[in-house]
Amino acid sequence: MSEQFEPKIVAFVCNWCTYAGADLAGTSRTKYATNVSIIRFPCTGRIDFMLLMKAFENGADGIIVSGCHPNDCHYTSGNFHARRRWIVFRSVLDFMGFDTDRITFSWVSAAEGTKWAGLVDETTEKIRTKGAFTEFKNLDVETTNRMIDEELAK
Amino acid sequence: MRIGYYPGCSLEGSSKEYNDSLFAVAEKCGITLEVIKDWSCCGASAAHNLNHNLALALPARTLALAEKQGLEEIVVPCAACYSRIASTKHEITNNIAAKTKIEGFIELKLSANVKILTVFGFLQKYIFPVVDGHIVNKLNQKAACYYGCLYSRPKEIAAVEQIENPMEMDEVLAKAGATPIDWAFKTECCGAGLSVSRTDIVAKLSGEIIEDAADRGAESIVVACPMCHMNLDMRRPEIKKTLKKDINIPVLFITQALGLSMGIPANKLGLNKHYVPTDKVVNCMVKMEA
Amino acid sequence: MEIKNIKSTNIPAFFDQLIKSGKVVIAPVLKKSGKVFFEAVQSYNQVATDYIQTGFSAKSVVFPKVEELFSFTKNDDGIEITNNLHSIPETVVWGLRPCDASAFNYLTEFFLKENPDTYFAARKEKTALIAISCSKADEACFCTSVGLNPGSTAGSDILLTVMGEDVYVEVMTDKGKAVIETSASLFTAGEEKSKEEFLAKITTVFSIDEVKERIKTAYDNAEWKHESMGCFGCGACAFACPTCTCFDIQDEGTQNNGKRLRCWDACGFGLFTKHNSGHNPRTNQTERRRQRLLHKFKYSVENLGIVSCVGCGRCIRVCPAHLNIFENILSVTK
Amino acid sequence: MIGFQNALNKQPVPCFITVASQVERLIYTPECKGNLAVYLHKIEVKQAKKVGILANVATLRSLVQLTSENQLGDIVKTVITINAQNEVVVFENMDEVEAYVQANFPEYTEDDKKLLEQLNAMTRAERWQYWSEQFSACVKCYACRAVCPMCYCPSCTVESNQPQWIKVSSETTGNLEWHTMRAMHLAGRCINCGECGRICPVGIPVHLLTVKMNQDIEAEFGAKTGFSCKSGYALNTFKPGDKEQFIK
Amino acid sequence: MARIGVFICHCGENISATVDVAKVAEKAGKLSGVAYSVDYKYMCSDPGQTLIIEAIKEHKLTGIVVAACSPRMHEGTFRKAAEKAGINPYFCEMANIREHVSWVHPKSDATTQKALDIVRTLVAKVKKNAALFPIKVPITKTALVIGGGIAGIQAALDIANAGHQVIMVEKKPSIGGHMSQLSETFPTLDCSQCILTPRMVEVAQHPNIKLLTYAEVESVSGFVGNFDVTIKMKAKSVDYSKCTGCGACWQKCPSKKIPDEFNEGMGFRTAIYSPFPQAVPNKPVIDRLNCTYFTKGGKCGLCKKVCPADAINYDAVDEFIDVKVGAIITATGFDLKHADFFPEYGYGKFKDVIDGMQFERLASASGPTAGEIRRPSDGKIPEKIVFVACAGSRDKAKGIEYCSKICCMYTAKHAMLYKHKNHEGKAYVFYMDIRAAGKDYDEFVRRAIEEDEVQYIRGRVSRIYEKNGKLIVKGVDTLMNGEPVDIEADMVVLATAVVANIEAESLAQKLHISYNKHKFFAEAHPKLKPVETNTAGIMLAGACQSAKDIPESVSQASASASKAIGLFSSNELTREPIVAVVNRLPPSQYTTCTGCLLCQEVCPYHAIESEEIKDRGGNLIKVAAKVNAGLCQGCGTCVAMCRNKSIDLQGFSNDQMMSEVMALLNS
Repeated sequence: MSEQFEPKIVAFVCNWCTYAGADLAGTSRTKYATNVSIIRFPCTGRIDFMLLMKAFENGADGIIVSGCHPNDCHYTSGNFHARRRWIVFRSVLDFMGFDTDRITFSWVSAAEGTKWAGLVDETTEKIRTKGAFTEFKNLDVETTNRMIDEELAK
Repeated sequence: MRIGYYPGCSLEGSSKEYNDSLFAVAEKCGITLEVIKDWSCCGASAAHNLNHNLALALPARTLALAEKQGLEEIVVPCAACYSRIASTKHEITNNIAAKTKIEGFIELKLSANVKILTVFGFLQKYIFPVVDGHIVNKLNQKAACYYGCLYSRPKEIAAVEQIENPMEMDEVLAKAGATPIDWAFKTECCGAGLSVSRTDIVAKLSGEIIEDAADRGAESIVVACPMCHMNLDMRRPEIKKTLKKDINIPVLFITQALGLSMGIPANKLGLNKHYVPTDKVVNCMVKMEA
Repeated sequence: MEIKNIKSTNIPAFFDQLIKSGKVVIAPVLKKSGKVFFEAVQSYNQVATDYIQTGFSAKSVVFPKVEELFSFTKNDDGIEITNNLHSIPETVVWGLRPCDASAFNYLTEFFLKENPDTYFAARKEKTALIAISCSKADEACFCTSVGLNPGSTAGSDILLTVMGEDVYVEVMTDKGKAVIETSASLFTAGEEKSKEEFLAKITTVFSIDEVKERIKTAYDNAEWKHESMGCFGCGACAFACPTCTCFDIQDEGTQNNGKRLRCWDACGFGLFTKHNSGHNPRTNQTERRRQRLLHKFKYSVENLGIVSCVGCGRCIRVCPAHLNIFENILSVTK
Repeated sequence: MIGFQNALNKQPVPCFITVASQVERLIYTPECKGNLAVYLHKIEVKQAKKVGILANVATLRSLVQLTSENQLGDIVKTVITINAQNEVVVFENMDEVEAYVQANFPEYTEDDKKLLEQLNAMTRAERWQYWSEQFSACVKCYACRAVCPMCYCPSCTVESNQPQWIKVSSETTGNLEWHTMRAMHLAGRCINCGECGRICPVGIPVHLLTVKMNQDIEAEFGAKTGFSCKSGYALNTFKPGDKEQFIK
Repeated sequence: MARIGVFICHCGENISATVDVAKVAEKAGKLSGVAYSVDYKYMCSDPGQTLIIEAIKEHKLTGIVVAACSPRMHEGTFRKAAEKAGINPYFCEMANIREHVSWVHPKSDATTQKALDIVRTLVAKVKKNAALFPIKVPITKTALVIGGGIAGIQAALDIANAGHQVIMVEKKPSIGGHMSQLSETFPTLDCSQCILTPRMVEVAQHPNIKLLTYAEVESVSGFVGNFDVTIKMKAKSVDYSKCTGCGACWQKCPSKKIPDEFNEGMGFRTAIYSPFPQAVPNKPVIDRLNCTYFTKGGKCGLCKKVCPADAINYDAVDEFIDVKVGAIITATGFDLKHADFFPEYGYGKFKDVIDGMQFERLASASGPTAGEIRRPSDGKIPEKIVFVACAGSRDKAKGIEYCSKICCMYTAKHAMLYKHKNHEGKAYVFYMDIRAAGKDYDEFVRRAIEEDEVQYIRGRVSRIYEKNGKLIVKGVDTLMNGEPVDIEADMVVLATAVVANIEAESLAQKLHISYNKHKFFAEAHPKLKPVETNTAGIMLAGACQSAKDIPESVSQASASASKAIGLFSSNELTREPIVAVVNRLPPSQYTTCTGCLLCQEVCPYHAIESEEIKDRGGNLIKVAAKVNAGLCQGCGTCVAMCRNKSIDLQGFSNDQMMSEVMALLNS
């Protein structure tokens, strides 16, 4: 297959900064890759790490998590709490050998339309070079096989 | 406890007496100073105006050497050297990029966690605890403690607590039995940088300092910086011209003052090396009644 | 039944021949954790030989911890359903203990008695059991108390008993014969003799008949509460148990595709009996543990005429709280 | 009174004494590693209203942590331990327990440290291999949850199916998700008793996850678990200056 | 079974140019649960909305997804439409296929596919949506104004005149604040007290204002519309109901040498005192720290003897009163940086180095010198005054990076006043920049420079020291290539930095409002919510938020007053129902919440309380968290940190978000 791999990337963004930033990218007609689709949260503080896991489980190749810059949180401190969780979450994943490079964390303000576009393109490129996130998907294939003994039959 | 020592060029030359008196005092209190092997110039007054990297690299090298020598603390008596080394330490501890760059230049690793002591810092930390027994004379006069510009600036590396009205030297002088005066010129500039090139400005600046000290009845001025000492001591003729009056207050290094009170002979302290005769000070001493 | 002998030195050859013959061989393997578990192996040198009992029983061969019943995909012309029954390979379980082997009898009864379970049937059909009688036991073993012993042949297709240089082979079934056929040359005919001296000695802690009798009235025994206080309500005992058969049917997937799974469950879980309303007829761990023990010694006897505890002692070994099933039984049947 | 007693198979088993006469059944040996605090969540125990506990340090730490999470109410009336000098220590109140714990704060065990070093030394891929192998063995018996005094939720997220956060089936992805979630929920709360790892029937060293998290959290935010009765939970607070390198 | 309608908007050409809208509509129609799907040129247009409304009615839709522009643009529009059609507005979701798709991607299948993905995602969400209803909170139509300076006075009067009740709390014995100390005010030079005192009196006499002087806020609980405030009434030792303010007591009071705060320590007052002649209320209090009766245990007692109204009560004690208010306006003002802060300027060492407020008192007709500018040291009229602007402000080394904003103007004013009173005198001003942005401000400064010949020197002062009776001001003139300047002055006035009120921090903590590192209260949004705080119902007025001059303080006061009036304009406060809720279940569980209450700490709004769940017999069953919908702003930070998902966020529930993720990734 010669055609290039098109990764599926989910963006978990806060409503007040990054979502608005993406809107701005739109209104200023900044072009960027189609691989990223946004899911809107009120605040980065609302983003549950389990949703990230679910995204990967359901075949996401990469994830972007983005919200207001520190001190800019619409709710004053949601992003600070989020930051701490991400610090811990990342080290959990890393310790389990999970490829944390597949999650891009970023602060994108409502004014940073271009930053958003750039972020999307970078991330898409990064994930594209990394290729599909088979590591995670294979887990079950492996066990399913083990389950129905096919792998062994060979 | 090993204490490192960075003399810098002045203390080996123009201000030899500063060096000697410091060692004399330390020796009397049974404290030894380890000279940093193969130390190099701190780059003061020239380097930081020309090339920032150089200005960092020179002191960085010295720090690295100190570390290699296993020293955790070094005494830097010269205010200019102190200023350079301290600001270098400050910059490389706060700027990883600079650190790695400089490490590249000097081809030495450094953690820059060596503590840097000024002379009065050193006296307070190591001499004060043991000195009492050694003080035999009372330096019976009013002294103006002149800190100069480098110990209190910039805030980040200031060696004194109250940058606008430092008291550290005053405390040392009090120990020596003198009466430190409250005056306005503690941290004014003496014109050091222009010591040679613009003696007229030096005369004006240093003149004001000496004048105010005199007006407030100081009988001696005490300094902790070779440059200050040079300007206040050596430039009297020019100062006389600008002030149109002759003030002959002697100018001592803090270590000399303390040394005197410890009964160390004047010549050993290099008091004979000054332009303005210091006998007034030497004579003002009274034995401490036990 | 047929008696044969084989030199213990020939065991590896026999074993590897099984694999060559295209069978999937499940045998005890020593894991990093220091525990021994059944696992598909590629050659005899992977097989653990020095173990008293495997961490989990071999039941997963016929009753996997997660079994895909079927999968479905939604496409433009409706929904397509597929299952994997056809792809089940010929399997040999090697080195299970007589107690485990006898557990297969119970499992078979349970799954096949009335309205047989196709999935179990299919797997059982293709599975042969080569048991090895126990030369060692620990204080958790109590098979002798439930009418078995370290050399029981119940449930096995073949039972091997190591007698020094020789291995005494009891071929119990045609399936067993077929297995022997794969490398008949390694076997010599033998005659019946006593295995006694080569078997582990296991003390009998209670008389099963007394227990069967007394437990009929034990339901309200006050001791249940005391005996169950330590129980955390995890599923370790049930999952390790060779005869625990509780399962839970789960659908996984999205609107467009997914699969229906049969997953192990345990009556020790609080959730096991919880109703949608939030009401839970078994409100506490006492009742849940009582259910499990009574099922082993009372209900299964009533329903299938079998004591469904084989005395393998796994539940004792894995219990985080070190609860001891036969002590419990003793105290509630005093 | 909750403590340990001997059983036929020589392992100390938890015992629950309701009448003074049975007290001599209590034992306290180095083998009594179990964390009895977990029993304080059993409804039978809760209903008992007045509970005493013969605790080891891990248990004491749990008590402290649980207090900071408002879980003890006032059912625990007596806390007793036996210190290194083999003396019986009876605590008047939680403050004393807190003080004792802080004075005898347990280190991470050598084995854990070793295992952690090994894992940290591995490449990411190797760690992934290691853990996915471990987790593929998991049967979701939830013994790790059951023995954990910090896992006291009346209904665990794995039991919620609106939405279904975690697969019920014990497939590796689901197992991995379960253990990730467990690690996250215990990060900064786990008191390192190591029970979960010790009792895992398939021998997965699950406790390493939380131990590692605690180490990181201590390093990052300087928060210690089971250290103070006032909430010191690292994940419900923040510092504007929290450091991190990965957020662009 | 859900019946979802999908409405794809062309937005003229904006979407249809790059997205194959027809295809999206067609594919969306096939999604499970979608009962109707259509594309149209302008969904937001009237016909577009009618189309939606009709479709909802005709196809009995239970929810709709409008795939068009950003929800930030038109969510409101379409939710209204949904409501018109008779379904709950929260069953309407928007799929953003313009800003996030058509405008940022070229015409291609991928673009169309992405649009479809997003539609599918939102369809999945809306299926999980629940009917939500605006939250109504009753409102107590009384405002609490903390601080009786000009800002507080303005706010109080505005609210009171709008017909609502106001409680004003002032910690000093009189209202008036700093403005009452000022002499003249820039840029008009009209007398400060002349314009202020009438308003003070108005406050005192206003039927809707309850004035509590010598009082402080003790504690605050509750939430917008429903604050419970405890106010501490410090013991005045004078019964105001009897006192006539005749003044007999303070004329007779023997301890007369107490430094007078009102005159910035340049005059004296008695122990029983009213701070200044025009004080409101003009009744005295006893300063117990300095009163002989209290310090010398019962001796003296003169005031009691002389009081004709028998109003003196030595046994008075602090009292606490509880009030219920709907809104709170903080107008606690500022302080000036003081004393040893400037060793290099000899402030506190040299009598004649004073700060701006002291100069105001010297220049004020009601001041210690009756308006004549004399040196504090010897009462001589100074011939040379040096004014130092930015004394502390904009000075990193002093830890105050910000600009105190008012100094440029009042320094110019001071110089001017001085020149007006002593035409021969010389006035110098050292400054960094002149920031005279304001109506007639720059003109004012120019006047000082050009007409009154005040000499402005652009540079900073390094040191001030005394030399034979003169103050030597060493500075530098940066406009003369950094020439050092020495001036022999008779008096120096430092425009010291404006800093937050000393008690600002503790008050902020009582109110749960945030503040910056300089302890100035933080506004909810620097641009769009400059007078609100992040705690609903608490507003800011005046210099407690940042340094401000009088007109600014007054306008901000009016602004926050109008916020309060707006709040009071209806009996109930209606709020978006996007709030967190802790689940409540039937027995035996009651709730899955374990009451660890770790979520309390997380909430930026202190909206999470603990609730005791009891059985019919009143026995405690369990303690669980409970969200106060009045306070919750719906950030959801608690939801993400709740371990067993006992708390959820309406509108962004776990179920909804999860469905979105699943749908997005599973086509």
